[in-house]
Amino acid sequence: MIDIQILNTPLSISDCTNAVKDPSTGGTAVFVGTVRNQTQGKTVTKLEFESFDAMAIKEMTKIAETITEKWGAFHVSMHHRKGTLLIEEIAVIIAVSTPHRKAAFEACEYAIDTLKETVPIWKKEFFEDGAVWVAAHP
Amino acid sequence: MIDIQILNTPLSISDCTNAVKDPSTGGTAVFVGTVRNQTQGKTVTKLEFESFDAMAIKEMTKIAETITEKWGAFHVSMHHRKGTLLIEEIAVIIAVSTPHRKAAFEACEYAIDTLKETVPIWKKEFFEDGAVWVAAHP
Amino acid sequence: MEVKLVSYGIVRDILKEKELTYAVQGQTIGDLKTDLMSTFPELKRLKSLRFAVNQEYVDDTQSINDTDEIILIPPVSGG
Amino acid sequence: MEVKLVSYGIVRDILKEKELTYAVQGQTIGDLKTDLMSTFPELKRLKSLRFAVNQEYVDDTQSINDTDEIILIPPVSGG
Repeated sequence: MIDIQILNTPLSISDCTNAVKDPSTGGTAVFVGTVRNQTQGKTVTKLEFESFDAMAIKEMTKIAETITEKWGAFHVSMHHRKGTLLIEEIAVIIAVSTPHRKAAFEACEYAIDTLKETVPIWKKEFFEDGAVWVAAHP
Repeated sequence: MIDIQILNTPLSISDCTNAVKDPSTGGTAVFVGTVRNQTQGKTVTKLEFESFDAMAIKEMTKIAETITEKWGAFHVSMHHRKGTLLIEEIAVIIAVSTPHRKAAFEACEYAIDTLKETVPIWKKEFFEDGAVWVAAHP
Repeated sequence: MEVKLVSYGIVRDILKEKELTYAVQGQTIGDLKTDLMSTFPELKRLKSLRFAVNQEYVDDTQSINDTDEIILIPPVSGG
Repeated sequence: MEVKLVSYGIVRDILKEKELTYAVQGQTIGDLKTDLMSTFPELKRLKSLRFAVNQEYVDDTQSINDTDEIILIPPVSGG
């Protein structure tokens, strides 16, 4: 089962782990990304995620399908937040259940690495004295 | 912070992820191990974990300390269930928060791999027609 | 030909508008990119600028149709 | 010398008792292991048999004191 969501309300880890429950799984790996309080020494006050929802869902679905084929995952759940987030709020959760636990870790790491390269979601970090679109410039 | 627990009540994923929350983490990796419905084609009806608690806590603490030193983890939470478990119940949860996400995956995988080798906890699987201590014989 | 552009993130800030009808000289995404960089020089400073049509990334050799809605995608930073 | 043995899992099943006072001939954990294998031949079938004293694994060369409580540890299978 593939469960992909982009939400403007707080994310729930148990929603993702419940979505990948399987009586024959050997293990579930989960990645949780939260808002950091600083970037290169500057204090972050909040951040905003902007998403091109339709394409973001499509790209996340591709990642989930790759995981299913390449690592034989039973289930993949990927939830990404959008809108305004405060420090320590969850930005993304990825949960993967697989027949063998090693595959769960590999697949989960592949998913977050690829999400950060291909999924059209943009993060704007706000500081005391301004804001920047993350990773926009070299 | 190191949070090690052996519990005879259902484990909570959010207890573990909350324990490793950190405003400066770059990522949290979580492993969730659940009771499988079969072993080599035989239907499992339930299982029992027996634990030598004092030493199990000590060995899990060693794993957590290694993670803290080797991968610079901020926080490690390891909860292991004991007693009787039914299919799909959670046997173990390991959550690790680190400055960089790659380290979180490596550290979490190291933790579960090592736990399965060194921590004095024993699993007895029950089938329709008997029970076996898992991995006892070659 | 005139195409409809939709932009996100820092590109929207640079173009000042989320949606824009834009006259492009050439026939390909590569041509559009060259034109845009010249109209909006700030785009040259970005680490990357990708394009999508029908919710799929397209490369520079892709032909443009005047019915296309072309999405401008600056470096993504989700997760 | 007599030592106190505490066993878990399948070893407890084989020894029939969780705690046992046992007369050992030699001076080391290795000697104890040899004696136990001879008293309880089923132990030879195990994938491994480790020992712990004071909640730490000890190896075969470790000396035994008669005040030791020695834990018998069959192959672990947590997780």
